[in-house]
Amino acid sequence: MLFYFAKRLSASALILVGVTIVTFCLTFLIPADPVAMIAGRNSTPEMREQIRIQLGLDKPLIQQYAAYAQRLAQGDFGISYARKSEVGPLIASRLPATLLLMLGAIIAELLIGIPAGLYAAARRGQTGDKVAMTLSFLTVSTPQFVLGLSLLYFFAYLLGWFPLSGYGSLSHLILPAVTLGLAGGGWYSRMMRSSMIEILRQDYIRTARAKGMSEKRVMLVHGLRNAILPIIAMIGLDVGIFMSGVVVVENVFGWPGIGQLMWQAIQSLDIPIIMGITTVAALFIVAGNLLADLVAPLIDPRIRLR
Amino acid sequence: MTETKPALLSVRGLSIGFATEEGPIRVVEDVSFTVAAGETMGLVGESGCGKSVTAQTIMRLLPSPPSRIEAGSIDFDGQDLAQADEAAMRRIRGDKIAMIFQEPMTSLNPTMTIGEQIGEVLLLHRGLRARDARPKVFEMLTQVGIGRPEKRYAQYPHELSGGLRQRVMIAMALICGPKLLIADEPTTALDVTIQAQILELMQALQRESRIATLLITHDLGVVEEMCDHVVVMYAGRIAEKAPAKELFANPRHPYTAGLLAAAPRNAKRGQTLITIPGTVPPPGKRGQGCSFAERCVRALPRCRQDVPPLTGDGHLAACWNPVP
Amino acid sequence: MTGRPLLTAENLVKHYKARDGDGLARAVDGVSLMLRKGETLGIVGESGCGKSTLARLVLRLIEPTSGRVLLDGEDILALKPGALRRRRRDMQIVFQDPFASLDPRMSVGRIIAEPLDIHNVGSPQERQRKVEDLLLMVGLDRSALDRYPHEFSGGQRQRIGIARAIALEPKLLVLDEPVSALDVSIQSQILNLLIDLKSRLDLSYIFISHDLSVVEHVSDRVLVMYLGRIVEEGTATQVLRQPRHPYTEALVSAVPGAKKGPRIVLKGDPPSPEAVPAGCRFHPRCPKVMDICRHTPPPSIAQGGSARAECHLYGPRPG
Amino acid sequence: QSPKQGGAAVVTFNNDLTTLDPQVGYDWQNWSVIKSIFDGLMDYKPGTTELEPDLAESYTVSDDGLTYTFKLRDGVKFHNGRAMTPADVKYSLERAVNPATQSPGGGYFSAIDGYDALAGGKATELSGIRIIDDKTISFTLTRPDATFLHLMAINFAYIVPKEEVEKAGADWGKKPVGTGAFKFSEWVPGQRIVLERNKDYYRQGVPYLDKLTFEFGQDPTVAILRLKNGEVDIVGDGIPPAQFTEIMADPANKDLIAEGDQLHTGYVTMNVTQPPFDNLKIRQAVNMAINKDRIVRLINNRGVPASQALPPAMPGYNKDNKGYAYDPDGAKKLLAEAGQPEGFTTELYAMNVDPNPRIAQAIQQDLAAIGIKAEIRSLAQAEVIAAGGTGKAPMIWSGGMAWIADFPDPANFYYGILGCAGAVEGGWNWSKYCNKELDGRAENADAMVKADQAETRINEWKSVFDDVLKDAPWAPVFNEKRFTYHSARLGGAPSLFTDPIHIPVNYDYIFAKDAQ
Amino acid sequence: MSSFWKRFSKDRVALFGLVVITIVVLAALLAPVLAPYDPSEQFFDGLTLEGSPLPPNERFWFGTDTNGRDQLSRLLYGARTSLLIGLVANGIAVLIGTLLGVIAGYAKGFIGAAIMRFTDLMMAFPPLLLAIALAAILKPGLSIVIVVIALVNWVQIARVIYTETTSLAEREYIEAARALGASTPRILFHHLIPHLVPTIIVYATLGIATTVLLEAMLSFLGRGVQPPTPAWGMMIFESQSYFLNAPWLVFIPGAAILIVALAFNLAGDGLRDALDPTQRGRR
Ligand SMILES: Nc1ncnc2c1ncn2[C@@H]1O[C@H](COP(=O)(O)OP(=O)(O)OP(=O)(O)O)[C@@H](O)[C@H]1O
Ligand SMILES: Nc1ncnc2c1ncn2[C@@H]1O[C@H](COP(=O)(O)OP(=O)(O)OP(=O)(O)O)[C@@H](O)[C@H]1O
Ligand SMILES: [Mg+2]
Ligand SMILES: [Mg+2]
Repeated sequence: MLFYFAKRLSASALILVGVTIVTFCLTFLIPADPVAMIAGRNSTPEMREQIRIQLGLDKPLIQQYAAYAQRLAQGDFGISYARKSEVGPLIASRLPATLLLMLGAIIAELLIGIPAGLYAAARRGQTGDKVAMTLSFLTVSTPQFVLGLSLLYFFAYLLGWFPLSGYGSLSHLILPAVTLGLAGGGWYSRMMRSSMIEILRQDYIRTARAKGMSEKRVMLVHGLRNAILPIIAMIGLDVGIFMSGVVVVENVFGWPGIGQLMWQAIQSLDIPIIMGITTVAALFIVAGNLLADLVAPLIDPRIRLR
Repeated sequence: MTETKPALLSVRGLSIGFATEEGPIRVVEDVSFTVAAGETMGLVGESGCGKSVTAQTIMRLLPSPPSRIEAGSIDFDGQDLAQADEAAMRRIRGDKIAMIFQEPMTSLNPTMTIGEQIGEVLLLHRGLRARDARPKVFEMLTQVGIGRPEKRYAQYPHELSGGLRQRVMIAMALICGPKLLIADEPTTALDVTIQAQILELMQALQRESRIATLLITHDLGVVEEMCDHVVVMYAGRIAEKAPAKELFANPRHPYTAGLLAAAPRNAKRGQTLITIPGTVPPPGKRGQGCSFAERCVRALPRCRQDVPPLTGDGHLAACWNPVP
Repeated sequence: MTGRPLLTAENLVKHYKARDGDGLARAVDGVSLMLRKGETLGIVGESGCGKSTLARLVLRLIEPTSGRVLLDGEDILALKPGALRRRRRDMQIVFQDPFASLDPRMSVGRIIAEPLDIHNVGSPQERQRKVEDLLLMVGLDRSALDRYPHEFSGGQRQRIGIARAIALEPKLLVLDEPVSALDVSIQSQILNLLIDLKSRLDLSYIFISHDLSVVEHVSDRVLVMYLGRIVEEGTATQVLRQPRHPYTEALVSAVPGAKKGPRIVLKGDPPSPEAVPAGCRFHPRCPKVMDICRHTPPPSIAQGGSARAECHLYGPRPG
Repeated sequence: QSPKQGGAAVVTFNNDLTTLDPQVGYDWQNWSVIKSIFDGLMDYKPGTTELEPDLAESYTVSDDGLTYTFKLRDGVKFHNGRAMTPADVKYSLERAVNPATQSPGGGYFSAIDGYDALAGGKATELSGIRIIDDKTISFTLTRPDATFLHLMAINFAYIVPKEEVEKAGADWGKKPVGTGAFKFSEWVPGQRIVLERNKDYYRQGVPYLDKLTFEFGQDPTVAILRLKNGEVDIVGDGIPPAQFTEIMADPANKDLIAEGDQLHTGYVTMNVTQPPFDNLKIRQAVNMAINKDRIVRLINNRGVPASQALPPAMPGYNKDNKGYAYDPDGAKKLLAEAGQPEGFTTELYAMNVDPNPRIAQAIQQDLAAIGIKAEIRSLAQAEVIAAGGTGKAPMIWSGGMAWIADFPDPANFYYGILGCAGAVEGGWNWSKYCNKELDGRAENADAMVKADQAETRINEWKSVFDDVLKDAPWAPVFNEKRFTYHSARLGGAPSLFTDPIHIPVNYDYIFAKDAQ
Repeated sequence: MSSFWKRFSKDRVALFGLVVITIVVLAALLAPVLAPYDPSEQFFDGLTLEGSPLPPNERFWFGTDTNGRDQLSRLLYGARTSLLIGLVANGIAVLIGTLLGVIAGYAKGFIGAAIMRFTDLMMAFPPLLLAIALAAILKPGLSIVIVVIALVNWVQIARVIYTETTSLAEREYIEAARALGASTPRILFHHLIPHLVPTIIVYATLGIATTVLLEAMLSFLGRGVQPPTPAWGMMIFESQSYFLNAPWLVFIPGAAILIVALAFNLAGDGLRDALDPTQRGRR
């Protein structure tokens, strides 16, 4: 067990190093001149050269990476070009909001996906099933911006059930979390449905029924635990999938997370921020996968055998 | 048939159909038998002949649709299970009638400890909480020959061998003290040595508690060792019904006779085995007349037209031309 | 019965990494066997004793931890992948589970033609004819060609599996529990078919089963396996009518309805190959266990004729 | 209704504020927030482009125009309670020029004596700044600079307290301490900045608002909904094009929308150093091909067609110069004359934020009509700027990044974006247009510092820009107008809501009608 | 084949999906004939006097966009781009994902581990950044968009296929094939991939809408299909902030995407069932 996790952990570390290298290379492929951005419209070539030297952009790429990696190892993400402040604290101050949003979205996914999947599985082949599955397909295919604005318009503006924008309370969280999680919920409902149908064919379900258990209990007590496994594995991947989604959702809902930061950084090509967020995101994606690996054996003891 | 003991379970004229994409099919047709209290009734027959469907219909475990009881009654303890509603069935299942299945590997929920799974029956029928059920579960585990029940209680099915799992299944079945135990091929998936253990356990438990048992198997050897009466099914119908000893000594239906003869242990080594040619016709492809006629060496023209009735006194066979 | 050796396996060992923890699973732990041309070698033993592993080893479907396998004098284990694939023409296998061993998405015609395709036997027309011949040979008719496995009964599927295995006219056919999943009435049909094919096609069989009566019926010689080792071997009659090893005795007596004397019910479960007991591996369950059994592995002791048993009962007693 | 003290206002922005460091902040969004926290020696009358002394009580200019002496106002205190001194002025300007600050505005002060030494890292002080006494400071220039007083009014010249800057270190941009109307109170990253009324502000009676909150990350579409709900008072990003028509059409909004001119021109640059745009006729053809009226309609008439580089509100704007009229046939003729009758293929860069891609597409269609196939490169702002700086981009639509004047003087529209100084690698003169003769005339004009020369100077600038137009390095498209939508709670003259200097709103003078 | 068609055509829902797809494909091919206007012509009177797009009317059936262009014509021409992207880009992604996943799942050992670590690496990478960077190296254009989308989207598929392959590889019929002497490619293509078809179909159909939308994101960042070439995703993306005031701008192309995605989904389900011999005559 321990050995297995040590192995997983070192593989994860390797992935992170890989991510920093790739990120570093990619940001240099983006054709933008940070110096021109910093120096502004009235700068002289000399000033620009000064700034170039200050940023270390005059050095060979390898050296720049080495310096970057070294600083990174000390938790230093560098200084933002546009904001002239440290990227590390900047990301750190935004991260809780994004993590909260992702957590909310995962909960939303599960709250949408699992009941819908169970419902469809219980009614497989019937109209309810077909409607649920068509809806789930639509949720997967709806642009998040449109979805977010629609929810906002109806539930926050017209009905006034939720605040229009902001951060801080549960009621602020609900709409953005649903927007971010709805597509995943649609996904999960499909996964849930098919894995539940598969599980319901298993012999132990028949055993449970033979004990005199109600169908509902059979599904919830015996079915759910087993059927949810593939979803657990997926939740680990969600963090990665959400990374694109938070950019949109946070902008719609004025959610002060790293998605907004990322978007603004992409606009101004604030490379230290882009690199920082990518690295942090990779960290969380890797951690999410690791966590999923840790949770799965709690639900299915057979998995411990690996 | 001379019924010395009152019937606990009495199946009469049971027919079961399935709705399939290609239309409805009749899988079990006009099956009648009784199981008296304390008696072990064997139900044998080839794969697909309808044994499990019959057993699961008694428990009303088959989802409907697609399955449907098309005719007949299932009298159990003064109640017609064929007409009972789901709530009533739920009270009976696991409490008055218990069932164990063929595959001990897959019949237990892999994500729950065996203790939980056994205790669950008490929760359902006795309203006991897990904590209160524990001692009873321990007791039951010991009774089915599982040592150190405290340790076993918290184990998961995958940590147990096949034989132990089947013991767990038996424990689960017996914990509420049912009147009838339906065992659907309980030893088929087990090794001979383990099979011997389980059969011995079942015999021992029966001696103690006199539970009526419906034992389903396709192993005639098992029937011979365990059963008082035997019902032989073929293609959804009863082919022969007799006291066990009588059946083995004197099979009357050509199918039963063929089965007995085909077993290699009854043949000379290396020699061609006696076989029953062909295969069981699947439901829906069973023509008129006796379904066995196509494979039968004793078939008469009449056999292809009329379904033979189950006749005889004590030893019944459905055959126009029974083995003398 | 005195043909020259077709297959020889020497001291085959297969250790898996245990599924639980870092130990070893000694699935096959030092097995030697020899199959003569035209012979049927039966292997019996309980589930998990290593029968299938052994079958896969002699066909090199898995790589052994150590040991040697000679087919017609050629070292199978030394073959390069390409050469091995070509050599497979001579050695084929029929699996236990007729449901799992046929690709459900292939028509029966394609399934039977596959070995011919792989080894480029004849022209497409010839192959087609050959496939039809094979179908007839195993007792199916042409209408089966375009149908899919799930449309057949277990017995029919097993016939398809056999047709596929004999398509290349192999010298060696390994039958890994070919009838265990079948009904009695069908079982006898398949056994008859196998016996018939053997003489018609000049095959040699390794026949694996846990059903003693079946093994006895078809085999010339029988090996009894317990926990990765052969504990007894000899002619079928010797082993199954006069078992010498306590395990074989128990096995024979446990067959339901056998009625050959009192049934010996063994205590406990078969231990797993991940925790092989010290000394004689059978000692924790053995009704005749002695002190020596607990620490010294028994040698293989001749029992007259070609029979041998790995048991201290027949060895020199200490003291 | 007359202004009252008290109340609060909420302003939303889509993007985060990057910094509140006056020497660093250089985008329209932080520009005006900084203006409310800090002050400079000079300022403009609210809602106008009229210069007036601010922290300076008065000033004198020497006859040669090379020495400016400012007398500082009494009783000006930083928000930390310390009185502002001439040393702070000196420190602040040196800070702007010091390369360590990485100020994008340091170049503005190149006329101050000692600039080169400090900017080149060879000195730590500006030798041209002298503290005369505890109320007086003087600046010596190396050349006369008519824009100098304007320069003393731009953010880069705002006065910061040294001790606070040093104490905060890298965080200074997040903890500003100034002398301005509002005191910095709180910054919740990504969410909001809160300012409070500076009770010690030297100007009596202002600001009116007790509290000013800027909320960030607010999509303008949503912000409009919030404004309608009464949660927001000003949508800082302006009215999104999608809602503009509807909001304008609603009579209820009549008093809530302030309309005003901006010192803005939207233009297309053409790289004059490379074919085909090294050919004047082709540049003129482009000028004539663009249907400015249609583009103005495309932006919901939030602007007027531009005839020249300078916007109408800017001194030096030539009312009589009608520029190039829309004339596709004439344009085609010019193309033919230039030897390109079939047209050619080129690239048009534009920033990717609405409405710029749409405007680029309109231009694309207009150019296509005369045979010029322009592929649109719609990119992030930084990429467009990079492409412009390196001279890689043949054409750039300036929208979104375009020139909004830092100060209301024609000079501000010339050197960086049309002069030789900007026409270098990394510079902002994306046409790479460099006319030494015009540069000389511009410098001459800026040497006219005396009050009585003002009109001559402006006329000279007028002629410079007329000549620029003849060379057609740009195709001016429109001059944007500003529409600010605010809640009914807020009061103040419309000019305050479209202040040409404080963009978008002059927060110091607006007030809350519901103040108690 | 004929039996396949027989079974497919019996599935009425799937057939409906196929019909819709056919109509859309035809509409795309015949766009020059069907479209009432040039899709990139910006009509002066295609905007209101205030510069707002026109709602659907007699002249412009689907209204005009924010540049005053005919939305119907853009929709028809946009079908070409979007179908191409949805099918080809997504198809390539599915292809890459399937191949890598199946190889990793079957080969195990070093190759398998290497492929999976690489997938993990890609997974840990925000796809948007990847798309921007990839596109930065390559000059924008339709084929590049397709390549970029494919390179971004294969990862998830590879993962799923990998997991499924590892379980499939344990099946006895795979071992049976090896026992016959089948080579690895033969096992991959004859025995493994056919079983992955259901999964592949699910991902291929689910990917269509997301791919079309990803293209829009790329266009926005200047790496997509270049204006004025219409594409459905871009049409939504450009005008999404108009959806309260000019809903037709968002909902018409949105509906087009959803309908096509749904049609592929329905046809895909039918295809899956029709391809599965075990579904023959089964419920
Ligand atoms: N859900 C169903 N739909 C259609 N036919 C079914 C269904 N379930 C069972 N059958 C058919 O009913 C027949 C009887 O099945 P049953 O499982 O009772 O056989 P069995 O005698 O128990 O065989 P085995 O020994 O293999 O367990 C079979 O032919 C089977 O095909
Ligand atoms: N890949 C593997 N990794 C670890 N252990 C394995 C592996 N394959 C087989 N084993 C173990 O090796 C032992 C022998 O397995 P094998 O399949 O050969 O038994 P068998 O005698 O054929 O049993 P059965 O009668 O059930 O087919 C079993 O205990 C099994 O758990
Ligand atoms: Mg059954
Ligand atoms: Mg085996």
